[in-house]
Amino acid sequence: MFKVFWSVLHRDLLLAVRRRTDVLTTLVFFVIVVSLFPLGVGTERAVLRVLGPGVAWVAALLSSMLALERLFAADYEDGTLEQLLLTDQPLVLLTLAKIAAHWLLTGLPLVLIAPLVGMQYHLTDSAITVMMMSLLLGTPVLSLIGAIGAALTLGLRGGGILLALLILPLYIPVLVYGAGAVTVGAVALGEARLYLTLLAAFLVAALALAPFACAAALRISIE
Amino acid sequence: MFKVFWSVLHRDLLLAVRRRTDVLTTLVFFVIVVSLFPLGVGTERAVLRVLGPGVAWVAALLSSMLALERLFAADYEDGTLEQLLLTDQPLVLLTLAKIAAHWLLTGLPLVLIAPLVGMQYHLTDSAITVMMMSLLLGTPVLSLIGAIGAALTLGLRGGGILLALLILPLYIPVLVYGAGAVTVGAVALGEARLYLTLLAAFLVAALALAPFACAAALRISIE
Amino acid sequence: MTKPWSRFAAPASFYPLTGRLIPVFWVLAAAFILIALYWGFFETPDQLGGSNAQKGYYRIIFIHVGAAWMSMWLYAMLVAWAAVGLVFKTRLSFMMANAIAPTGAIFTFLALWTGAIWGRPSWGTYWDWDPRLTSELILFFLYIGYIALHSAIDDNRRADRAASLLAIVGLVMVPVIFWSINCPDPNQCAALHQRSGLRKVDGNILFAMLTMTLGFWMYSFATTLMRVRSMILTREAETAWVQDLVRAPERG
Amino acid sequence: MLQVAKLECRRGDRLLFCGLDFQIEAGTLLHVRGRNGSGKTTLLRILCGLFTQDDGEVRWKGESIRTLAEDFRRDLLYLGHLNGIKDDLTGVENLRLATTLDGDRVGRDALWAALRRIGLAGFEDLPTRMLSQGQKKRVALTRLILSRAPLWVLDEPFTALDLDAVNLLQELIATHVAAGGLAVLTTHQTVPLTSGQARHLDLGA
Amino acid sequence: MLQVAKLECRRGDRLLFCGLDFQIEAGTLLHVRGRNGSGKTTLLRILCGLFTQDDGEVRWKGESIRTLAEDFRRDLLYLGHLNGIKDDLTGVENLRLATTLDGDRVGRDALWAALRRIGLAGFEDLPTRMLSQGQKKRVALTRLILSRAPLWVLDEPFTALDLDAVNLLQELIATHVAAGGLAVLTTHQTVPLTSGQARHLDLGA
Amino acid sequence: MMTKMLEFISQGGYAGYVWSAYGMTMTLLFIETVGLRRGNRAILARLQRLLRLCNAGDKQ
Ligand code: HEM
Ligand SMILES: Nc1ncnc2c1ncn2[C@@H]1O[C@H](COP(=O)(O)OP(=O)(O)OP(=O)(O)O)[C@@H](O)[C@H]1O
Ligand SMILES: Nc1ncnc2c1ncn2[C@@H]1O[C@H](COP(=O)(O)OP(=O)(O)OP(=O)(O)O)[C@@H](O)[C@H]1O
Ligand SMILES: [Mg+2]
Ligand SMILES: [Mg+2]
Repeated sequence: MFKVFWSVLHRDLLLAVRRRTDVLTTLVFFVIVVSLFPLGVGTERAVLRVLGPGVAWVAALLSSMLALERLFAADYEDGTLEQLLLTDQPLVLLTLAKIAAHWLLTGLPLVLIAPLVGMQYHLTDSAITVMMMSLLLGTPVLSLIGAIGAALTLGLRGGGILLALLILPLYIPVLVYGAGAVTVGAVALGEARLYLTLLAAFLVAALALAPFACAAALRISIE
Repeated sequence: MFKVFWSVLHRDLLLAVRRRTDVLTTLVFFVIVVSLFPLGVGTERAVLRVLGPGVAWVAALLSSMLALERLFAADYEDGTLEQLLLTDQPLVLLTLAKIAAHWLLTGLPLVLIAPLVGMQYHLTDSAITVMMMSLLLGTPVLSLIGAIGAALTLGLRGGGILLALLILPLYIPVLVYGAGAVTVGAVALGEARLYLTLLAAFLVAALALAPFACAAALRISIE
Repeated sequence: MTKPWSRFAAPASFYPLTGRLIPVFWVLAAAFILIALYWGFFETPDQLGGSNAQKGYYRIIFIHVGAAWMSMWLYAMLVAWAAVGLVFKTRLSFMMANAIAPTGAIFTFLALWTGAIWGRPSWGTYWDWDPRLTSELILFFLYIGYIALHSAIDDNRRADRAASLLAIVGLVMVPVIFWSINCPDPNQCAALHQRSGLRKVDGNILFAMLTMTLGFWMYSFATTLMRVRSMILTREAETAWVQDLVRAPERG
Repeated sequence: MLQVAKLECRRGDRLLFCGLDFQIEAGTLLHVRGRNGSGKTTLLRILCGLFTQDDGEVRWKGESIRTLAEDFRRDLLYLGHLNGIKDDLTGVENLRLATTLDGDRVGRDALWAALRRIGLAGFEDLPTRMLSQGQKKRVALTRLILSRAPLWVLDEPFTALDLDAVNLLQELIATHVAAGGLAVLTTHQTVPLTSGQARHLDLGA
Repeated sequence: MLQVAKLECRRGDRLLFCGLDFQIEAGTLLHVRGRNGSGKTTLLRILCGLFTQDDGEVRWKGESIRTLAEDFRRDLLYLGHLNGIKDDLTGVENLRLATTLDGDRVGRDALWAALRRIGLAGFEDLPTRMLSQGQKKRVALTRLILSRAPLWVLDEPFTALDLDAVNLLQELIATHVAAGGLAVLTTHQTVPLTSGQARHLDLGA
Repeated sequence: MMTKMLEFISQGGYAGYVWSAYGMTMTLLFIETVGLRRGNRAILARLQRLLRLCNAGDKQ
């Protein structure tokens, strides 16, 4: 059982190591999007401070979503997904392994780079801490929900942008509470506790439900 | 000569008609991204008014870029690109036709929907006019420059995000002058003239150079 | 899926049944809407006084409220049919879900449109990021997502099931989304119902509004059923009963 | 063992087959024949449970494959048009993953030996991206050497292979069938194997 | 006509061939043979100018194909592993586009007739997405019926085709060669055509 | 009569708002209805054509 989980996880990480750029690109995309705004909006500190949390979270949403497009697509195109569906292992587990690998490769790096964003937007230290925590709790939810969309749009032409259309609205709660936490957290860490608790609750719910939906979606899409 | 230009253009438009959603999705993606920001940043009118031009332009950048990913990819995967390269027609012309189709399908709709964004961000009427004009001049530049990136990343795994990395930095001048024009245009239409002239200059330069670079990139990528 | 009644019998008997129902719905829809229009324009006061002072433009209410309600009701019905389809694997329910979507999207758009127009004279702006407005916008995106996914997939069977799964996921997420928009600050969720829908309004206004909504309901039934009929025809083109049906007008 | 009852399938608006009935026992090779577009690939995918028929049932050891689900999949090995190997992994890595997922434990040496047997000596630890079409196909076929599944479903396994490889593959299938396995395959090429002791199923286009 | 001089090519760190010299005249069929991975596809792509050799030159009518560029491509028809047809367009639309780009004007009826000849009657105006593997391949091959290019380069054209289609294709190639055309092809299948009057080129793996 | 009409049309000075809202509503509903009728007819016509072709094929 866990052997299978590990071997799929290991495979995906190994593939990422082979093409190191994939991990890097999500990260760099995030940084670029974040850096574009001051160019479009202007560089007044007061404005930037208000903008910071929202921009960082929208950028996280977008980069998570972009990376999701390839979550199952590569496996679908070369036929390995078909083979995964034909193993005698529970598909939910395989799906979860793939989502886990995806988060490790694209969500976790965002958490680690968050302080950089904080600096770019002149956020306070406590806001930066809250931002890291909210990303840590929120990005797995993005991966989990997004995986459903990725499975549904598998193999469709124009999949990337269709995926965006399907899942960005579903990301809204995470965005609202994630960005909300950071905004509130600018004053004091404690203020954000409620927000973070809510994000944690989302995470638990998503962990319990999303893999099943995703497995069902995969079965539908492979036909 | 023009027969070929038309027949490639016609083919791409026909393909878009077959999958009508493709056009729609770019547009809706733009609208969604624009609508996400107020949810993350807060809904104060004064803040939104400052944000508006930047957000609209960043969203235009992103949706143009996302759509670009499929510009050559589909043709590459099914081998039609190979066949295009083997015709006795000048490749530059074929490339230009594909870019033109792409802009008609993804750039032009953004121009038309711009007033909506203006309303969402409480922009003044003159700002909205300037926004439409700047998008009209700027989005073809995005398509032209982006096409080079799309050609270079052809067939690479994780191409979407790699593409973002390559071309978003190149988009910066357009972003700066596009968003700048709108910000300045909020006061009076005339103020934005200089910005718009610059955008027009970009467009002319891109039209003259980009198709060649793009054709060269295609030849490299197909090997 | 293998049960015969769910595969052929249902569409085959459903088709003629709807053929008889649709005209009834059309007539009812036209009647209700006309009555509502008449009542709305001629039997109601020219302006609202008092606390919610509104000039002539308040007449938008008759379509605005109906459209907004329909947009939500139709989404609920869509999800219900989708769920039935996934659980019982009946083709007709998928078709029903799919047929509701465009009408739902139209009403959502109308709620947004009429609301925006009303907002201009009333609030001085076409758009504001008020929770209710934002929710309606998100609902519009959800409709578009459903439609886009369905039409992006060529294989009807896959399209039905994929889009239905999306609708179910929506069912789980929609309350969360709406609640998060309504209550961006979890410390102060009391402000949830800042504008209660129907306060003391003139009975005539209420009558016109409700009649219009009823008309919209009838209209939705009619369009949905018509769309289902088209779908049945295209999807079951090979079956004997469709062929008979097609042959019938030729003979007659 | 494998039984197909009243199978019906339509794609687009064409009826591919209806009322298809057959049964194959252990030790049988079934060659599904038919013109281009007659529905061979579709039938094979239905047999694996990758595609859902419009009517009828596929049974394995007397039970529907839908209810058996994972128990059926344990007994099955399917190789389709797509090779099902990851371009960026080497042949050995691909095989290790495939065998782990099949629930087998195969040692490192066995993997190398299998790859060498299929004629990929010297290519074992190259990313399969760098292999030619036929070599990629060989990597996929190596699973046949290592598999212990009784039912093989092979969609045009001979394409892109050179003569040596075709012979080896025939031998593998023959051995599998002789040892009491079942194999269902399609191919347009005439190979001795299929003109020999095989049973045939003809799908009319 | 087509002349190859001192061609050398390496992929990865393997030398595929070096010092390859040959020349074929009008009215010749060249069958490139070799084991999987011996470099047939690579050679064919070099002949078309889609891949760049490490050394040596390919000449058409005495001039290097690099300098000829578009003039060479006008004389060339290449069909590779990929079919080069758009999934969302119908067979007719695909062909119309292909012929326009080749610079030919082919009427509507000729297109339909060609498709019917290749055995796709009834499928002419379906999106090719809905066709089986062999049917897709047939759509691509229809270009051979309509083409007037003297040089055909075909990479495994017989895969996925059923017997009827294989025979038709052989006939097409034979006619083309008899009429003074050139054809270079690879295939692992033994078909009468290639064992007949064809010249052979063996690439050692 | 005329003035009453005009008065009605002007909607107390808010004609633009009221009529664009009602106009859009009625237009969309109308378009949907017409589109549906057309679609239905087109499908029936196509099926009939197919059937005729089929019959013609049988006779040959
Ligand atoms: C969930 C969707 C909606 C529902 C259920 C809804 C319902 C209502 C109701 C019942 C009223 C009349 C009573 C009142 O004033 O509270 C109303 C008024 C109004 N609605 Fe909506 N509406 C919805 C969406 C929208 C949207 C999307 C907009 C704008 C784009 C909008 C703009 C307005 C305006 C401007 C008024 C007049 C309020 C005033 O000035 O008193 N509504 N709505
Ligand atoms: N992208 C690549 N990178 C590095 N090496 C490659 C690449 N593609 C192919 N090769 C190597 O080049 C050699 C020749 O490949 P090619 O595809 O030309 O063979 P082929 O003769 O067409 O084989 P087949 O009969 O299997 O189609 C192979 O040994 C392969 O390992
Ligand atoms: N995605 C699809 N949508 C609709 N129809 C399809 C689709 N794929 C295949 N078909 C149709 O189904 C029929 C059978 O296809 P299938 O791939 O099973 O044929 P096949 O016997 O494997 O042919 P081949 O020998 O060419 O591989 C074909 O007539 C084809 O037109
Ligand atoms: Mg097949
Ligand atoms: Mg080859």
